[in-house]
Amino acid sequence: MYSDKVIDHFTNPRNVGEIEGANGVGQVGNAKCGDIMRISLVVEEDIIKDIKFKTFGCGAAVATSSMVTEMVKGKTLEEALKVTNSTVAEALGGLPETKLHCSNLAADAVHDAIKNYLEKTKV
Amino acid sequence: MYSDKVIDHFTNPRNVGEIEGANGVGQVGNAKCGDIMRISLVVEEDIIKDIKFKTFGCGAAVATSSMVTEMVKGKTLEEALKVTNSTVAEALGGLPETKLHCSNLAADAVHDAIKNYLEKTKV
Amino acid sequence: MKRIYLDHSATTPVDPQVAELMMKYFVDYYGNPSSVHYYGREVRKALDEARTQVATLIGANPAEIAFTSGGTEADNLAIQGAAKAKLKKGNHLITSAIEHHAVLDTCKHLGKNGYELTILPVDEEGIISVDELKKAIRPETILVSIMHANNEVGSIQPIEEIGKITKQQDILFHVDAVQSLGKCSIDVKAMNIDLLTISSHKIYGPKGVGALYIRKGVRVSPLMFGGAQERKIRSGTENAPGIIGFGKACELAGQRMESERAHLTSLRDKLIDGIMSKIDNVKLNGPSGSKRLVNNVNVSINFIEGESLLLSLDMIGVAASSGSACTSGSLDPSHVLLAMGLSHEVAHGSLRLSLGMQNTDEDIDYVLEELPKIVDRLRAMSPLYTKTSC
Amino acid sequence: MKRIYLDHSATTPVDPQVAELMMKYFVDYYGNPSSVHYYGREVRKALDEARTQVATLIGANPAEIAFTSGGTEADNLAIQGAAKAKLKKGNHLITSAIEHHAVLDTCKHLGKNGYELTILPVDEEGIISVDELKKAIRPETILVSIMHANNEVGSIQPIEEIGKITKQQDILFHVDAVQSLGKCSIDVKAMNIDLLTISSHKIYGPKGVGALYIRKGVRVSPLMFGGAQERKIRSGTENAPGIIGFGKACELAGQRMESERAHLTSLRDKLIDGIMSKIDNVKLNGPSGSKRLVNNVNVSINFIEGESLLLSLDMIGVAASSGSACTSGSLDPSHVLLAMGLSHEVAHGSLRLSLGMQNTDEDIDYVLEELPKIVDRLRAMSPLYTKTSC
Ligand SMILES: Cc1ncc(COP(=O)(O)O)c(C=O)c1O
Ligand SMILES: Cc1ncc(COP(=O)(O)O)c(C=O)c1O
Repeated sequence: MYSDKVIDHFTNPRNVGEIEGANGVGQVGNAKCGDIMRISLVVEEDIIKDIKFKTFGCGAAVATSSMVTEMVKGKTLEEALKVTNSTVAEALGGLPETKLHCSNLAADAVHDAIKNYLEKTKV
Repeated sequence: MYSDKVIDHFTNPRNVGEIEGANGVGQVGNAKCGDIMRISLVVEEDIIKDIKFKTFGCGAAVATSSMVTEMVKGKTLEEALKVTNSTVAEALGGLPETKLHCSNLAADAVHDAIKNYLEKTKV
Repeated sequence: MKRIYLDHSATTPVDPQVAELMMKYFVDYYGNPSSVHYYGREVRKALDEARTQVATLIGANPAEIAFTSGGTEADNLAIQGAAKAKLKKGNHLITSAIEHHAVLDTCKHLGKNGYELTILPVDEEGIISVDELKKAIRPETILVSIMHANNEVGSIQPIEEIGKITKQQDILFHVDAVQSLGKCSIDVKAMNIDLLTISSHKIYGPKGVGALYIRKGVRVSPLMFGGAQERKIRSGTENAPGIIGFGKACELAGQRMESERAHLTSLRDKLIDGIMSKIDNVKLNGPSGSKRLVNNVNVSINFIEGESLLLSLDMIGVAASSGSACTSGSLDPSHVLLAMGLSHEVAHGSLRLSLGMQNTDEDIDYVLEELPKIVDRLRAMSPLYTKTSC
Repeated sequence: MKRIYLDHSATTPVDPQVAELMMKYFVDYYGNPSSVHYYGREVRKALDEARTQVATLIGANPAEIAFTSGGTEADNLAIQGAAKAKLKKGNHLITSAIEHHAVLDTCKHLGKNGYELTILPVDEEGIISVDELKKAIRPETILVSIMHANNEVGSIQPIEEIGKITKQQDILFHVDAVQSLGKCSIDVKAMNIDLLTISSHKIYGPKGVGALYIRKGVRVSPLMFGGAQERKIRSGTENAPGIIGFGKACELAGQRMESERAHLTSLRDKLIDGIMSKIDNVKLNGPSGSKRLVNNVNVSINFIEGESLLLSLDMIGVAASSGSACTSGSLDPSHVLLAMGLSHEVAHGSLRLSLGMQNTDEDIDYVLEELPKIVDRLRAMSPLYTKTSC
């Protein structure tokens, strides 16, 4: 059902955890629907220097979370905002049909964290 | 489906044919319903001296015809009239449920032949 | 005793390759295909492959196949399901007098429950008239159900012609192809078929498995509710080994079709010619030549009754079937033979010999040798037969 | 990798004895049981024996068994069939909130099509209240459908008590015994059951076969029309090898029941105790002791999601299942767990380990060794978990 890449990211998830001194934090989903993704990141000079995730959810949810952190780490905010849920799914070699909606929100979580960073720095 | 006795009587039917100088002939059934039994017999001094059958019908029809000829041959008419379709079926070790009605008319054919004999001799 | 099986239209043996494959899914890969784990995933993959194998044989897409428990369920799902789903559009159904009971009795049931039913007659060869079909169509006609090849007399219906008409008039077209699968080429797209019934145990696959092809976009209401398998069209834990076996049987049938058609046609014609020349007072039921299913022989042998013929054949090791009332499970002989205009008497004496992959020329020789003796013996016993009747 | 199958409630492997027997009927005795000839007769005999084997396991007469394509079809036949046959008497149905979808969705379908439906709630152990059932009965109640043992949490319902009530009030009583067959003793007569659903693939028989017990004198309308097999209740060429395999599986299940009950209960309790003591923030779902199915373990492991738990277990060779939405095929987690009052969050983290004949003490040791590590790893990844949450 899952591609090898999904299984790889599920088994050895990259960048798990929470960054103590994060300057941007985002969260999407809720426990009721079965998926929560939390992203914390450190932005320096418009570049995502560090990023970590914590995820409650199925295999797809964990794998997309892991994949998105790899995809945006070291990128500018502008580049990171171009990464969408579907580009994440693509990078993983596709996801099962039933997983495309509810479990594929990792890019949204990153965008949410960037928004949080931007709001904070605006102030 | 059929008992060994039925198969035996079907494979080696007793008393097949038509008696040239029969003094009683009976027939039941019709080709439409798929079973016809014709009995011809020779009665001498109230005793069935000879009997033969011809039957168009299924295995049960043939076997009951054969069996009934054996059962009544040498018997008095009174005794022969006591042989019923169900005693024939019993003598064969039973018949499949679906065969109990339409294909089990051999005793009726014998009775019909006896009636025919009695009518003839009355005249 | 040598045994010769000539009842392939009733059911076929399972091909050893198919049986072996199924075995694997009984004892090794036995998971529920809905499961997330290894056992489920392995089965899911094999099911997907089976779906493709089945679809390929009839020119469909895998997503258009819904697996069922057999031809009967597929016929019921097609007809009950389409009738229900289309009730807003109309309530008139058309079928033929020679359909299998799975179609005919389902249509008759609907005919007593709010639907209107037209049952088309057939000619003496067992073929419907396309003109009569055209005339039967009404504005409220929602479904035409006509079988591809008849299971008793092997008559092949003008499916392409019907498909053009139903397509033009936007009426659903269901075809029962249980007997033709693997013997006639079927292309649901080219033939404009919306719903097609097939069954595994007639093509050397296991019993208890069938499929309904449902053209993309066509809706049928389910017969059963439950775990929402087969895209909710057919709930119930998938009979995975059965389906996988059916898939393999379809693959093999596709590979063998051409050579089997030649093999069966040659045996069939030899058998028909032999019977007609060796036995008097015999009638071939159904058409001859290309309008006849390649493996079907059906004759009426006058003055004798079908079941006693079958018993006699069985005693010499030959397995066959008959349309006699005694074997039809009802009080009347075959509705197919009656619809073709045969009298009850003649219908009672019908004999179907349906050929298969394993049959040989020697089998036919044996039957042609023995059958006349049996007929003689039974006729000698028959009150209907006199030597002069020929 | 060593593989441990703990998903026997989803499906079981086919017992090698059963598979071997079936093989014979695939390739040697392959006839259609309706046929007059040798091939048909041999199969008919074996079918009759299978019917007796199945009947014996549940205390029924062979003539009261109708074979179907599985539990789902049997549930649908019982409920749709009885509802239709009894419509003159009334139109009210009663079922429970924790039934299998094959029962619940069939009842809900009827509830939208002219019938009235009461869905009884369950307590936190997943058991219905007999008092509430009594209160729900109306003059127009025609059918009560309550499962014997629940497939997710193993709760056993008070079937005897319900049977007394329905008998007294002359209401049909249908019981889905798919999970309890072979694990609890069942006596349809003593329990006053009118209709009982069973399925082969949960007791080491083949998939795609089931049966409905129909008490003598009870009428159900058929779902399908056709060749009038199974006394017209279920048309379609009989899946003879499947039915024969099911019969054998029933015979074996009867012979093994007592020893298996002991074996499974001991493994079950060891597994439950181990999980409860080794992992914090865990909740046992369903009752304990004799009200629980002997082979069922179901726990909610807080802060983690079921499917990722299953994937992690699968990677170490353990096959299990979950009521998480990601595995239920719908957007909501298990309707059973929700009906028992669990929150969505807790239901998402449920894990079902269902034991079988082949499982050993070592299997349980392995799971108890590995599961806590997996839980730790997934909790470390979870935004819901903080070390202090216990
Ligand atoms: C033409 C036709 N339709 C339908 C069926 C029913 O299929 P099944 O036996 O798989 O239920 C059969 C065979 O029995 C058949 O010959
Ligand atoms: C309680 C219960 N009822 C019905 C079914 C359906 O049976 P089947 O899978 O044979 O269709 C199942 C299993 O899937 C079940 O566990």
